[in-house]
Amino acid sequence: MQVLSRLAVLLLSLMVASMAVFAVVNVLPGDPAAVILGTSASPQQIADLHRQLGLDRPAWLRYLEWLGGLIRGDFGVSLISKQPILPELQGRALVSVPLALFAMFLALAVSIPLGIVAGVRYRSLSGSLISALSLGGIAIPAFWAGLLLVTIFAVQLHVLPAGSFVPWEESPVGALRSLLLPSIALGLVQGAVLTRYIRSAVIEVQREDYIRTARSKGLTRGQALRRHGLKNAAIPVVTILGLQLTSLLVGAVVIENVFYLPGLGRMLLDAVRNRDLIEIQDLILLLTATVLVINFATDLSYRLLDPRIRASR
Amino acid sequence: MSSEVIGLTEPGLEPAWRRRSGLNPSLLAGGILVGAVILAALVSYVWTPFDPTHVVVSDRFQPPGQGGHLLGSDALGRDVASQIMAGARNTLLVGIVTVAIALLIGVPLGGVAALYRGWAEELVMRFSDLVLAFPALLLAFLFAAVFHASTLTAMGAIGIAFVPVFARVVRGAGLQVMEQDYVTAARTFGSSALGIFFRHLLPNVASVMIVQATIAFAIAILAEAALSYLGLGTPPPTPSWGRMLSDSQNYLAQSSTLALWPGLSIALSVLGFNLLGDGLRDLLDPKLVQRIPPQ
Amino acid sequence: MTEQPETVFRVRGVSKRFALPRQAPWLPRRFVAAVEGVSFEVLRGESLGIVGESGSGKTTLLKLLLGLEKPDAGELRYLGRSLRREVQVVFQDPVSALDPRLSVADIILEPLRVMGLREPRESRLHELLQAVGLPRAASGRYPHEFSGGQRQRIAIARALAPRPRVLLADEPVSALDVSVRAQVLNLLLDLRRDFDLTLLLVSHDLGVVRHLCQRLLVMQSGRVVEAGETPRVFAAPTQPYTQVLLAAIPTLSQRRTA
Amino acid sequence: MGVSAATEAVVRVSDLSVRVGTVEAVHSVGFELAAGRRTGLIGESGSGKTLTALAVMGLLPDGLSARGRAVYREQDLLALSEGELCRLRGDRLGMIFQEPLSALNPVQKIGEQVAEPLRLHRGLGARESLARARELLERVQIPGAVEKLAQYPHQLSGGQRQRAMIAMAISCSPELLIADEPTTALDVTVQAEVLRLLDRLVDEEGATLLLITHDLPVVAGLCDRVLVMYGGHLIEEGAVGEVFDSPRHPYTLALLESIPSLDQELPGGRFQAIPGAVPGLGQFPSGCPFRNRCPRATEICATMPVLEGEGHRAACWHPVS
Repeated sequence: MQVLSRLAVLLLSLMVASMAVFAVVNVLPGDPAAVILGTSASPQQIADLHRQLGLDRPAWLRYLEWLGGLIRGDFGVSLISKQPILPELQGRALVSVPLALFAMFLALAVSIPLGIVAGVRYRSLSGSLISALSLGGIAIPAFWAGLLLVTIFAVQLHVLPAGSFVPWEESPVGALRSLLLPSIALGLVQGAVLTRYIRSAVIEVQREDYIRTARSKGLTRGQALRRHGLKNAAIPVVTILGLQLTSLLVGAVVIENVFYLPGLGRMLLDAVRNRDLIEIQDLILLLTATVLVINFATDLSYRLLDPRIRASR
Repeated sequence: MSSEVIGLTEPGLEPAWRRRSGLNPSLLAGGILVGAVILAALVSYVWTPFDPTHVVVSDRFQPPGQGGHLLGSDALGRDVASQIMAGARNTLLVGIVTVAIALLIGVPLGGVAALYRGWAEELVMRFSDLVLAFPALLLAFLFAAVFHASTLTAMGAIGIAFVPVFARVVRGAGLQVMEQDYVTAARTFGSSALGIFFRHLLPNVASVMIVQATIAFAIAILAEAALSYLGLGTPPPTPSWGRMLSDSQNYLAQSSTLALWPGLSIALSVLGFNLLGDGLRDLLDPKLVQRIPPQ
Repeated sequence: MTEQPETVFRVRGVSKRFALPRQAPWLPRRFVAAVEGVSFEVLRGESLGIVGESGSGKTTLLKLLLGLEKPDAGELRYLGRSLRREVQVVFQDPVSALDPRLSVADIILEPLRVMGLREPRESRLHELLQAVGLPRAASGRYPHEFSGGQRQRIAIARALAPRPRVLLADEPVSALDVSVRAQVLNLLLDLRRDFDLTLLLVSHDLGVVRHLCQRLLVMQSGRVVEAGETPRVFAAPTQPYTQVLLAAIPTLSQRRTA
Repeated sequence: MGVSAATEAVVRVSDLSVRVGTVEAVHSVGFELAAGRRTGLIGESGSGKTLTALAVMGLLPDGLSARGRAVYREQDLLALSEGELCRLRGDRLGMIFQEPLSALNPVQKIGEQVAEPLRLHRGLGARESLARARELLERVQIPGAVEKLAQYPHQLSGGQRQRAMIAMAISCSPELLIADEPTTALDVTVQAEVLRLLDRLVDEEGATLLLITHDLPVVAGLCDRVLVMYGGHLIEEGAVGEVFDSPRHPYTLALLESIPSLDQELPGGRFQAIPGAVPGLGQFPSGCPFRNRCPRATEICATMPVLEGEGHRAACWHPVS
């Protein structure tokens, strides 16, 4: 019942988000044709493009056509390359999605053990050291970390490619090698952020009354934390994880441009530079929808973890 | 839509009774770093070692220390140290403007939600959920596509993306304040909603706001740097750390230190604002600071 | 002289319910009754105790009397001139009662400021501080500098500022240390006499009600189950719930028999 | 009554001090808990009563440290390793906490939480321990014990949670049961039921009880000995009858007098007040901690008196006779 209700909210949010994107692209700037062609265009050119884009018809009709197309899997045609957008999108996703997943995996693999250690030993040197390192890690822009990695491993040591992407069908190993440095750059920075949150949650949870109760039953500090603390600590961390995945997605957009990876981020940047409004519209909505779905999933898993929420709503 | 973001406070290393007294190392370190950025920006208005935008082709790729270039020179022979100093102005400007936008819109929205509850709160929360679905960089891409990419579109996008964060924090802290008996008492005297907002709510959420604003400042610096790096932020010739990094990328083989200085400047200022926020949090101890996803 | 006692509050068949959070947007709202069909009167100059456990509706009743909530049914009227000015309240938690960002002077004078009452503030402040037994020097200080008992005195001074005729006290001592409770209770006794106050005391502590209130109402699940003169109710409770409640109070004289 | 020499002490605490950071919050406290006896530990906020109990259990929060001895069966609890202490806690030493909602794990089912000590100390398997947990919930008279096993703490009422807490603490039949303000968070009628339950269970188990509370009448109804703490010092100790009927420390007397009687009018129409307020941690006067509020205080009170007397002891230079 609750899941259904949340699902309804998700669908509604997607609708509203698509309207917002459409409105910003089509209504705000005045004439999209003028935006696309720039200031040097002649009135004749603008009028032609106007007809080509169907701008002579009402906005709500164009919105519905766009939305209907998306639902049917028709993402429209790029204004610049005149190619259908969907196949291009699919190809690009094969770069971006693995990149984000690798980075997330790396971030979790680093932050879970480090965060727990830093949380448990927060009064000792090792805990403070991890905490300080993570604070430093948060301050580093992922794209700069990428640049530094390129300088070291590609420019100076020549062990990994500095950029460009070897397609999966050509060489899976080559593809993985191209994704290695960007994943590290993205994952380590995100890992630093997560480490701090896991540390906070673990410290917080150790001060809870129920941990003392668990110890009064004869559990050691470690057992009490494992059996009673970690699941409770996971609740705030999961909410953060959703946000984290979102920033990872956005981080991937930037990092693809550092490593010249032909992913969605690069496609978006090119679209913005070329003012390919249709492509922009599609891509922004796609990314926003991903954010909304991530939030939805976070919300569900949060409910699953916390029986208090499960019951009350 | 998105689940209520839980305010995660960073527990200090020391127990509360010890934390109160003595020096706060985070505050001190953060203060020094932030102070250095502000100082660099201010000094750059009256003096820089070289004109930061002056191109001297013969002076290309000077290593640090050569020809009076403390941190070397770039591919166009511009002095890196001077650009870093002048870039600090841009960094601070972006931070101040974005936080101001977020505060000016977010605080009243959150205040209205906490004061009036009901449909007003529902509306504010749904609106912030919607905006939250657009991370700052995506919004910046959208704005850059529709308007001309500039410092203004970058600041606008980042500022708007922060609005829900501030609205939620003010609402969260405000709801706690509204539950206090002193507010109930004020209502029995006949205090108006506006009176309660200015007399009780705002002063009591101020410490949370200060900490949140400091953290938001750090995130804004990162976001603007990323945008300038992608060419969607501050346009040339205004010196900006993000664009210095993207300029350096083409010449990594010629000069490996070129990418170091602007990156370090970004990282140290972000670190400074984060430390300052941590220190202020320990000092003011607000319970409800919300996190902003770094981008 | 036998005058007809003047009625201050008239409460007739008052009910108040609250909506529970919806299970889903399309399901109907469900309600829980906090106060149901409550009737009583408060007479000028008396002290009335409202006794009940959590969930009895006593706090909701207090909010209804203060005008902070509107009854869903029934009639609730204050028969004086101005409810806002003449009825003041003291809360349970001395921490939550005072805005930590305001000085004691600002806190105590807040009602005068909000109500726009023109009175020499300085002299009124000193009168009030004296009435609750706080030194003049307290006025420039902030709540966190005071102990729980002192804060409760500040809260009482604020309540007295607009010269109320009725004082509502919601568990005024239960958050205080045992050894300071009596001070605050004595202060309430004194103020009642000195300022001719009508006192409404909401409490779960029957020992306090026993000595502070002439009359009491016993509430259970939103209803008044017993009402009467305090000595009579304590000596001969007629309702089973009142009997249980009275029997449940631990006393010093009940010793373990081992 | 008094402690007869024949009764063996289950726990013998001597010279116990607790430091909160750099401030000493409990000052060399010493007492014995005689086997099968019920001792009430009375104190207000800041008296150090809870810290004393937590120190005995080895459960002081981070940043707090204890010195001294608490001997249980020839072992000094304060000197035991974490592992040795863990074998005793939950088995021989049980503890009930004040706030049952926060003291129970919000994301674990009640059954699991009650069964845990049995798995830990008795080596019972999942099914066996859950069956025992059900019996325990029935013993503490939680209605619908079978359903409650699979429920979470927030689904129980305050009284039921405290009952579950008690079931957990007595699951291994501990020799010593420490109850820290077990009924403070509860309504009067629920408090009465829980106290009756506690009374019965302690009898059935033959356990030694240390009941920590600020509520003197609760001690009167449940305990046979009483310890009174103020400002981190143990200031009076004795049988309930002696201490409550003829208190020797002025603080104990004042506390007893400040409780309004239910069947008599107030003497002089006023509540019996103690002047002043309870100082904050580290702000009690040197010497006798009560001397700034005490009507009998003189200069000599600047030195802390020792606990004197046979059976009924008090730490006061000018005891009430």
